[in-house]
Amino acid sequence: MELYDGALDVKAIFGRWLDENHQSNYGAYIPFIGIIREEGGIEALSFDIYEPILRAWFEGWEARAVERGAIVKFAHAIGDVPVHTSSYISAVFSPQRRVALELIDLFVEDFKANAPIWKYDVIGGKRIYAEDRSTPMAGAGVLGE
Amino acid sequence: MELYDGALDVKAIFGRWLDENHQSNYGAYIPFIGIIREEGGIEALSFDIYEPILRAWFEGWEARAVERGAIVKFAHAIGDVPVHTSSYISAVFSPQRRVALELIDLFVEDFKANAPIWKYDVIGGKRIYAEDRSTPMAGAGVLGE
Amino acid sequence: MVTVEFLGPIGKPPMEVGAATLAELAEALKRVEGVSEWLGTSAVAINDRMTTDRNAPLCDGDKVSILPPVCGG
Amino acid sequence: MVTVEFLGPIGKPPMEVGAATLAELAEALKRVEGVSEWLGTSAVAINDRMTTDRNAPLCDGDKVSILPPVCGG
Repeated sequence: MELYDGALDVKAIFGRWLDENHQSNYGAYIPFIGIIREEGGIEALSFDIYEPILRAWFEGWEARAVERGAIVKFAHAIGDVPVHTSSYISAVFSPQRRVALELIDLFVEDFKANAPIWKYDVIGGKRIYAEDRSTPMAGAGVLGE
Repeated sequence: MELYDGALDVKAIFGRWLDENHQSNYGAYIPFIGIIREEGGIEALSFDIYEPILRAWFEGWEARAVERGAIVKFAHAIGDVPVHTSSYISAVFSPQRRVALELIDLFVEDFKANAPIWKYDVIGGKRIYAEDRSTPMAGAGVLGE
Repeated sequence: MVTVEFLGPIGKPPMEVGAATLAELAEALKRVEGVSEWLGTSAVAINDRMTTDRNAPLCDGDKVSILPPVCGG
Repeated sequence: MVTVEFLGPIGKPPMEVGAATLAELAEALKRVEGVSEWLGTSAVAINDRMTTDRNAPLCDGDKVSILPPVCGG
């Protein structure tokens, strides 16, 4: 788990993860690179993160990956990330192709749904919560009604 | 489609594909990196490729990807590839996360099943057809019986 | 007293609230402007552990975090 | 005459065969040692286009490729 102020250095992170696992005898390495799209007049997206719960969420995933002989990695940006740059990289290393393909899908989707990260559009220097793209976390609403 | 003699320069290929699409406004980039595992006493794997049909297979995939607003890429090695190095990289770029995750899975699996590539174990300098890991292509057996 | 933290876009400073369970805390937060509208869609953590138990007891000094809808990546 | 190419591990040099259809070619190849055992699991291309039609006609000068089981990646 790696958190950075602003846009990620995609090539450096990709290459370092590759090098770190050079002798690990994994047969498949699948990174997912999330890049900020230029749309809706935004100049950047911006992110808040709550680190203690993000760490606990990720530790749960590390344990699930180990059960399948794999490892998971991720890096995410904090604060503003300009369009056409990267805010997010996840990756799976696994001995087997199938495990890697299945895990990257589950991992990326669960990240989207349950990692404690809040997204804002940055338009004209203003930070606007991306309410329409945000979803309640699993178990949300305990304090409702 | 890129074919190389021997192991792939993973970082160079990954970085070049990223740079080429820097202004394309894709939101997701998912490469799949295949790495030669050390197992069964091999020192390398070795590959034969039949390029005309590989090209036709890939053009079919390019068309399918375009229909979903995405692009596909791949690089593969010809000849010997030592253990712990890479023989194969595929990638998908897509505006959407879901499309990218679905396409990389389908593309990698179809590559395995239908790209005209033959794999050999290299043990003690000898090249032994990986018969147990090979599968008949779609439509195989026309000349059988 | 427990400390209630409002994360992300809720944009409120932390509050000290007297409550013995999450259900009691919910009653108190319902009356807070700028907070009540987030309760139905927010998840909750006590001392940085997620919980879905409305009857979870709260102790003096506990930290309760309110996590509104997320969108990482 | 058509030219038959044996790809990958079949490891045979190309052959010239007289055959008017793939079915006729199959009859001829069945009798070739080191080739017959690959026929049941191999795919076929005529002039670099894959085909699954046993009745596909063959013309003088056509190239037929025999593609044994694959394993890319």
